[in-house]
Amino acid sequence: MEAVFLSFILMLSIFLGFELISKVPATLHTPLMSGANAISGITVLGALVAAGANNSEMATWLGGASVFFAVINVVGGYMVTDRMLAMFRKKPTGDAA
Amino acid sequence: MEAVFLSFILMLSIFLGFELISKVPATLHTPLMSGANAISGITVLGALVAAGANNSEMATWLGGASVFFAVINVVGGYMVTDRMLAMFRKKPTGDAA
Amino acid sequence: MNLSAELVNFAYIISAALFILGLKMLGHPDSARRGNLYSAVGMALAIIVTLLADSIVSFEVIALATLGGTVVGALAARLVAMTSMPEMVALFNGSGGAASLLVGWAALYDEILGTSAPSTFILVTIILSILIGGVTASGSLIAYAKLAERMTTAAIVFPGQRVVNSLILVGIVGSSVMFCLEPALGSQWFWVLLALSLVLGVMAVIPIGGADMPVVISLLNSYSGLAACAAGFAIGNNLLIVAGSLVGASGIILTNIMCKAMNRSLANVLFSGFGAAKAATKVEGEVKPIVADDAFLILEAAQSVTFVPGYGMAVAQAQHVVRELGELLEKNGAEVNFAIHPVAGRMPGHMNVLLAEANVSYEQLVEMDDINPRLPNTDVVVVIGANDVVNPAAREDENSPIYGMPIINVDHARTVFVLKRSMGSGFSGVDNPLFFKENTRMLFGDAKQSISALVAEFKS
Amino acid sequence: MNLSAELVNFAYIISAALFILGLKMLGHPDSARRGNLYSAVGMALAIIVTLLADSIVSFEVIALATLGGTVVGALAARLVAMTSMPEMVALFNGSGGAASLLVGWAALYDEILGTSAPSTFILVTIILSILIGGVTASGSLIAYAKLAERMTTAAIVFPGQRVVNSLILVGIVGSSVMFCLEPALGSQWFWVLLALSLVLGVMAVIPIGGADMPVVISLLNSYSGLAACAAGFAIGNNLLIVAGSLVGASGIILTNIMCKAMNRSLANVLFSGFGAAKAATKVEGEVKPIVADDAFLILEAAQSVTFVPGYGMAVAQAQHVVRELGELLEKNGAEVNFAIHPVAGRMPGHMNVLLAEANVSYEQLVEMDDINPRLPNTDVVVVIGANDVVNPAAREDENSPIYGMPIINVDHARTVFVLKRSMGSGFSGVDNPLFFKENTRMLFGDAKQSISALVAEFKS
Amino acid sequence: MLIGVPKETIAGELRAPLVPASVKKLVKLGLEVAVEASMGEAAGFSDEAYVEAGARIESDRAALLGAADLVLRIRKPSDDDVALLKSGAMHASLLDPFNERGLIDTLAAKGVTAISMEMVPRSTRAQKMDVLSSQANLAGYVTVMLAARQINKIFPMMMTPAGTISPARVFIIGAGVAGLQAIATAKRLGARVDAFDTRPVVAEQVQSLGAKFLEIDLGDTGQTDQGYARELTPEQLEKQREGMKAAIAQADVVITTAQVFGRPAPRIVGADMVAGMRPGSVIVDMAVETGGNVEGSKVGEVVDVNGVKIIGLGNLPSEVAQNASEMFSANLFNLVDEFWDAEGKSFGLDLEDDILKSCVITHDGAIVNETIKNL
Amino acid sequence: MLIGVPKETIAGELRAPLVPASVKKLVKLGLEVAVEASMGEAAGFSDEAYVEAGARIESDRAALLGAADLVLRIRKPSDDDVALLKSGAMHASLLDPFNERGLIDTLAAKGVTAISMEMVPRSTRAQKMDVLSSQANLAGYVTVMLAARQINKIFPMMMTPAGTISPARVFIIGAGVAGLQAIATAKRLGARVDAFDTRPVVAEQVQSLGAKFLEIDLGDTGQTDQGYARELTPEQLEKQREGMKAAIAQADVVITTAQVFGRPAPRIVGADMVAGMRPGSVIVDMAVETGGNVEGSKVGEVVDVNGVKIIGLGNLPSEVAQNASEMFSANLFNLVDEFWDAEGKSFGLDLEDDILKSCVITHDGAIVNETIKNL
Ligand SMILES: NC(=O)c1ccc[n+]([C@@H]2O[C@H](COP(=O)([O-])OP(=O)(O)OC[C@H]3O[C@@H](n4cnc5c(N)ncnc54)[C@H](OP(=O)(O)O)[C@@H]3O)[C@@H](O)[C@H]2O)c1
Ligand SMILES: NC(=O)c1ccc[n+]([C@@H]2O[C@H](COP(=O)([O-])OP(=O)(O)OC[C@H]3O[C@@H](n4cnc5c(N)ncnc54)[C@H](OP(=O)(O)O)[C@@H]3O)[C@@H](O)[C@H]2O)c1
Ligand SMILES: NC(=O)c1ccc[n+]([C@@H]2O[C@H](COP(=O)([O-])OP(=O)(O)OC[C@H]3O[C@@H](n4cnc5c(N)ncnc54)[C@H](O)[C@@H]3O)[C@@H](O)[C@H]2O)c1
Ligand SMILES: NC(=O)c1ccc[n+]([C@@H]2O[C@H](COP(=O)([O-])OP(=O)(O)OC[C@H]3O[C@@H](n4cnc5c(N)ncnc54)[C@H](O)[C@@H]3O)[C@@H](O)[C@H]2O)c1
Repeated sequence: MEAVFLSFILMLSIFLGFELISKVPATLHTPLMSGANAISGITVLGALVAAGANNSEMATWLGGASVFFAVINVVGGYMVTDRMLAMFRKKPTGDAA
Repeated sequence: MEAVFLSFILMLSIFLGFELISKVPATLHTPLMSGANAISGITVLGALVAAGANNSEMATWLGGASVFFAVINVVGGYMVTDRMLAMFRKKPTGDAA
Repeated sequence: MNLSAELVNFAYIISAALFILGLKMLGHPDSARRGNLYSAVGMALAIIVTLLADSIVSFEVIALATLGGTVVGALAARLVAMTSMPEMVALFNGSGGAASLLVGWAALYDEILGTSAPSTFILVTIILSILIGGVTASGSLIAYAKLAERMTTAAIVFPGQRVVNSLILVGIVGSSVMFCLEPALGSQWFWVLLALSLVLGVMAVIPIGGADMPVVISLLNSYSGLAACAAGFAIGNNLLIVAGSLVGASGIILTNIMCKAMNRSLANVLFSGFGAAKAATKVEGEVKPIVADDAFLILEAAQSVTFVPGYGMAVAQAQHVVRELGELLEKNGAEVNFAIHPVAGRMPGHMNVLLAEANVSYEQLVEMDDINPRLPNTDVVVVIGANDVVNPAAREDENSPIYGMPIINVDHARTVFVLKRSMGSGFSGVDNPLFFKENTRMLFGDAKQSISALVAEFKS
Repeated sequence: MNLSAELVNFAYIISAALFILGLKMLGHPDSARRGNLYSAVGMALAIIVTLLADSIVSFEVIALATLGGTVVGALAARLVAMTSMPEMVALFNGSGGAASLLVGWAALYDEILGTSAPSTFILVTIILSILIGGVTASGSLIAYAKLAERMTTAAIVFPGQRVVNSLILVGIVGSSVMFCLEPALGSQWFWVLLALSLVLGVMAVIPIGGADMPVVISLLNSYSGLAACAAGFAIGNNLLIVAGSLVGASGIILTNIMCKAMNRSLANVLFSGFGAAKAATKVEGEVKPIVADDAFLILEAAQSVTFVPGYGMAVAQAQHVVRELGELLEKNGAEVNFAIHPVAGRMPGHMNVLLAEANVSYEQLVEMDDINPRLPNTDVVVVIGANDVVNPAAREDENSPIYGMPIINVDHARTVFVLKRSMGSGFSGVDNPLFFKENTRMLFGDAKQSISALVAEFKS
Repeated sequence: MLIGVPKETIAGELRAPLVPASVKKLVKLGLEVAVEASMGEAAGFSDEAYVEAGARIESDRAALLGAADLVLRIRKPSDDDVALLKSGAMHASLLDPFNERGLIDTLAAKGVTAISMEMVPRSTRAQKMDVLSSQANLAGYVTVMLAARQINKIFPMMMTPAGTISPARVFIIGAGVAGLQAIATAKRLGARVDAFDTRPVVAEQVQSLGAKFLEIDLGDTGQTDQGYARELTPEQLEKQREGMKAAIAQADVVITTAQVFGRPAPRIVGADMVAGMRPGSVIVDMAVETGGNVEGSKVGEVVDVNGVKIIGLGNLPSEVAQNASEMFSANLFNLVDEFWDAEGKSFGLDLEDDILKSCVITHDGAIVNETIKNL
Repeated sequence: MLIGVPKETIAGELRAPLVPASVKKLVKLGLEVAVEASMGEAAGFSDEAYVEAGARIESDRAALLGAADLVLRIRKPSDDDVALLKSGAMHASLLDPFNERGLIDTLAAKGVTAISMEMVPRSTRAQKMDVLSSQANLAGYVTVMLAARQINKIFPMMMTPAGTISPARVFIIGAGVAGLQAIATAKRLGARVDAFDTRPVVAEQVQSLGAKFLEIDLGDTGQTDQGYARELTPEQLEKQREGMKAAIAQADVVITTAQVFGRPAPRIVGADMVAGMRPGSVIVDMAVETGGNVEGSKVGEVVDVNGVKIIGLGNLPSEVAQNASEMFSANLFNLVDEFWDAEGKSFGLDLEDDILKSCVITHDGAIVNETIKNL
């Protein structure tokens, strides 16, 4: 039954992903990509569980490595996105163009 | 745990509902409402289970009544929506206006 | 053939996807009809797999009820006159609500007669299903009666209305709590809850005028989605939850859109039953600003639109976008005019020069004396940077320096948008009471930018 | 403090909602930065509750790894030059892929060492997580190397590439099947799979030129979402599934949008590694139509746009919308010109009359002789109902009746859109080879309607 | 009440003070109208049209003027005409009261209630009676047509197989009613238009027509509360000349419309500036009748100064006499209509009224207008 | 090679065949240019400007014509001028070859290679040398300016405090190059414009300028492959007159530009139609020099028929002589440039070339043009 729920969730998420990113101005392509990339760092949760569950030593080390990579992705991803977006000052609204 | 999944699904569905109906032309308000109304006839599933599960007599009768009402909603809803939409012939594209 | 719960649920996923697609397509004129079909296919699929599922063992009642429902629904949908569609939708919606109520009720039997004691979570969802279902059912019936003019279409207001409503709410909460504490099949709290739910539906709808009914139906529609969602929780059915919350969420949005198209706020409708008595006394002299999004919805629904350009249009050099907006409105089916006041602008013929430059055809230009008698039947007047030439003080205020000057009586139109940058006065320096009128909305900002925003809305 | 699985998951729901909101807001310039913050908060929440959950018992490794990752990530994000952002994103993406690969690998230990034998479903998801993670990791590294010019930015193509790639795919499928049949920790099939996944990532990216890298990164980003999603299935984590599929779906869409902005098809990029060798030989004389949606994306990314109006603009009376499109492009930061050929239209000065009517300033009008040297550096030329005046036959084909007439050399620009209703010829009746050129796209339809569609895209 | 409309006598005056359409409306109000024979002919309105509209044709001018309770005309009356009026009659026309003290005194002496149409205030309410505006508007259009005929170039830009013709540059000095219409007309024809005025509010108005405003810092200038320009100090005028020099030298066409109400027109374009212009270019001096904005302009003549043509045609509205008559007539009708008491069948001569207070000059044998009395 | 440019001698011809800008370009190509003294004065180009551009001023006309290898001028040469030419010289100008057989023969006899500018084909490639187009274009603009000056109305619509002025109605007959420019100009000024032409392709062109096309079913009309109109049959012409009657009666301004290449202009507007027009309205007959489209029009005169003014001014491009000269000169320059062999420093007189084949009339003592030879 869990697979059913998960599939439901998958289906809904996919639709939602499509709806959310329907029309984005070209200037936002890179930050959006970078922001989405940071979200994909969510693997960090799996990594944490793997590293912390103490199941087997190998799993712990693999988990530790994956925490390391995932955290790079998360921290670096959000920070770099924020830096990019900080550059988007609103253009001064100019004269009655 | 089921409640968790169901809540996940609820959250996603609400977001999706919002995204889907973001901008609709005024002419489509009524058919859209009617079409959504037909979908809300989905209660028919619950009604079917209630009427068919043979749990208790009262439940069966209540279920039967609810099947009746739900089916009205479903059948009538879809048909009336279709009738409304059938009136929307595309305007002839006219001259180079 | 008995399908496993997994298989049924995978089929439900497909149904849900079809509903989502269907709703999406219903939002675009070209695809709407196909969207409705998709959604119907999704429904059929869901019904079929449910019937095939192993939980359903007897079919007699189902067959009978389905037949009955199909006949009634189909006949109603076929025979109703095109003009009575809205009330028909209200009735259908009501029966959806009734179905939810009954499903909740039936679930109660299953739960209480079931093996283990019902959890509070389940009980709450059942109560919600009954409550929302009941409100939807009785509310939709009243809405139907108002639309079909089987009862007065006027808002029904009586003294103490708010008190009564509050009492009902308290009663509902109280009886729910009592029932949860002591769930039993014949419990008097259950009956109280049931009755109060139905009464609440009635009370919620009677104080709303007939013209607002479409909004109310849309809202009730959203409620019936929520009822289905609650029923889904009660009986643990994913598809009910997905479809119900989809309808619930999209219904709320749609209601909001419709409110804006009628120039009212959602809160105003949601709580109208509880504040209607108060709403009658409005503050005089209140300025009501509007944003382009909302103005668009009103323009989109308008059948006749008159533009009244003034010096501000020239300053903003908005003539080109104005012509474009006019074209879009015409394409949208509205009748569009430009009413030119003789002294508009800063030189004789100022507006003519600009509108000719923008290629507005001479046929669309109407003189003041010709437009004034037509204004009471005009849905929307858009005043673009004009001020003195639409100042009702010239008609009403004997002490005004411009008293006696003929003006364009835009305040006689159903709705007036005034596009200017501030509350400032025009050439003559006279304040303008138009800005404070009941049917006036101020769209502040440079006229070209405001109109461009409207055009953008039309194109998206 | 140990949180129950329920509580953790409810927190996950909030996280997921924050991700969704964040993504939505990232799509609008005004809210993008706040959106990123929301999404970061969601991530923080998810991490905290996961750490507090009862499944995590030892923290040493975690603390160390987190510290290390934070320092590396933060330093990289801080220190990188603004211009090297894209390659940085590629690296981050690669480490995300590596993380998924490792999570899958670790899950393998849990599953195989666990109480019951691992189900095939779980195994498949684990394999997917390793495969997609591996492709993402190595592919991103190559993309980084190309962008940072640590390796040749040119497409690397070699004979037999397709064969090699096919062999790799076969190898991956084969080793996966073998591993599923006989899951064991030290299985050689596992190592083969791991190695081949990494090799596949490399092979997929090397045949793509440096200019296409942003698209590739976007695609790899989408892959890394899918990898997270697969990992979520493998370890039964909802948030991984939701967030992963959100990123996966939105990444694909974004990739598609970016492809269009570069005037390429998604399929072209997706399978470029397998068809690049073939793509070099293009059919001569092929007409490439384009729709307004796609044309919009290219125009939106353009720095310089030149309009070339002709008689068709007059026939369509498109001058007003053309001016509007010009204004929108300028607002978007592009340099906009109107190149007027002396004989365009049907009377001397025909274009001038129309453009003046539409209020195009004289400063924007450029004569043929002045525009021609600038065209090779022009991103997009939009030919609006002109034909003879842009016909390269006048330059190239000695037998053409118009040979020797000076024309506007629009074919020298990077991209040319030709707006006309058909493939028909102009006044002189001479066929136009421009329509078949590599960099020409035909936007068929009435010019006013086509331009209006572009304007609508810009405004939505 | 009898309205009498004599034929205009001044040479070159083609306009008619009243057109048949207005006659019809006046008759509907309950007034009688008598017009002198062939009064509207020059503007394209035949006697038959007047008769059809309800007027009586009178060929005896003396009888007409002697009988009328209200005389409507365009130009100021000659002394002979005043002598014919009956005492107590009303008379509405242009009067030029600042410069015609003799005439005013005669009118007062005769006991005539004289309304000076140029003294109608420039308020939003009175605009419909404002002949200065309505005629200046047409004059502004005519200036551009005159310039277009005289210059050996075309106005619009044209990119043609035989090369590109650059748009004519038109520079307009004084952007009041006439100046603005000139701007609009020249813009329509495709010229590149710049304009200058001393009143600072005008900059926005010029831009609202899509033309450029030439910024010259003159210090404090301002305008009267009637919206007229104040006279500049000699230093300011010098500054202005300096600032405009380059613009004039560049221009193919210069149109001057500068006026200061009640004063001679300011002399703005000097001989040096004319000399700075390209041979073949054209100047239209619309202020030529009140002294001229341009050195060397002569009323009714086209003066050629080293290839630069200075057009000094007077009475420009007469060039489009039909429309000008229609407008003038509508203004007069609006005046009568505004104060006509339909029940009492009389003209409500309320000298406290804002409008009448400023435009009635003489009444009951005396000069009643404050401004004119204290001149 | 020496280019000689004599001064135009025909009265009222203000244009110059060559302007200094073109002289400069010719000199750059390696040609010598000599112009007669004060040749460009009337169009606004001084002798100094020519000298500056690299030309030599020659006051002796006979010497100029006798020395030139290529003579460029606007109008056809007089017999005296032809006599002065040296044998073997080239001569490019308008020649009116259909009607000037005598002149053609003289030119042939003298051994001159005569190019008739009106015979330049109407192909896309030759358009830059096409003086008929470039001059007709300007003439079209001038017709509207003439009408605007003559009529006693304004063109645009104006809604003013003194009432609404309705836009002038302009009806344009013949929408070739000149007609189209007249349409555009009248539209710009704000008039309501209708147009008619016998060639069916023109309807779309008229609409492309925002004007209305009057539909009259004449049966088969068509055009020549040069884009010129065919002559109508008498029945068709009658039908056309009938169909246009209402449009003409409604119009304030009628502008006729109808021509049939090589024939007298068709007589389209009869006296009855003129009589049907409102007094005060105006007709501009642009075809007056080739016989006139309007009954009663006279070359160089404004005829008043019961208040309707028929303007029959000839040589309209001369009214905007500066631009007209620039265009004519650019056309001539383009002709020389197209066939100039820069290395061989000679004019590549390839009689097989499409363009030269149709515009070279005489060469080597004979008439070489097929059309003219077989006339
Ligand atoms: N027609 C003539 O010949 C003539 C000549 C001279 C004077 N007048 C007088 O001018 C007046 C004409 O009346 P009207 O209604 O046309 O003009 P108005 O009364 O002067 O009002 C114009 C309004 O436009 C607004 N505005 C200015 N720039 C704007 C922009 N960029 N965007 C949006 N709004 C803008 C201003 O309000 P905000 O500042 O709040 O934006 C102002 O209140 C009359 O009083 C008339 O007597 C007419
Ligand atoms: N300038 C002059 O004085 C003059 C005078 C006479 C002739 N000419 C000749 O005219 C030609 C001018 O060149 P040009 O490039 O401007 O025009 P062109 O070569 O005639 O081409 C115009 C194109 O516009 C397209 N078109 C027509 N209506 C349209 C609509 N509503 N929407 C979109 N496209 C439309 C047509 O293609 P579709 O049918 O496929 O849409 C046609 O191919 C030259 O050959 C020139 O010699 C010029
Ligand atoms: N309230 C109304 O309805 C109404 C009606 C008509 C006019 N007006 C106002 O009155 C103003 C003046 O009207 P007008 O056209 O009859 O004025 P006008 O004929 O008296 O003067 C013409 C123009 O010349 C300008 N001028 C004076 N000296 C100058 C100088 N040295 N250099 C340059 N320009 C100079 C003036 O500023 C004015 O704009 C108008 O702009 C208008 O705003 C108002
Ligand atoms: N290929 C080129 O580059 C080029 C250059 C110039 C002109 N042309 C073509 O040649 C055409 C004709 O040029 P033009 O203006 O010199 O022609 P024109 O001067 O010979 O004739 C003027 C117009 O009168 C019309 N006409 C003839 N008889 C008529 C009648 N009875 N009633 C009404 N109208 C009548 C003709 O159709 C023509 O449009 C142009 O429309 C253009 O398409 C082509």
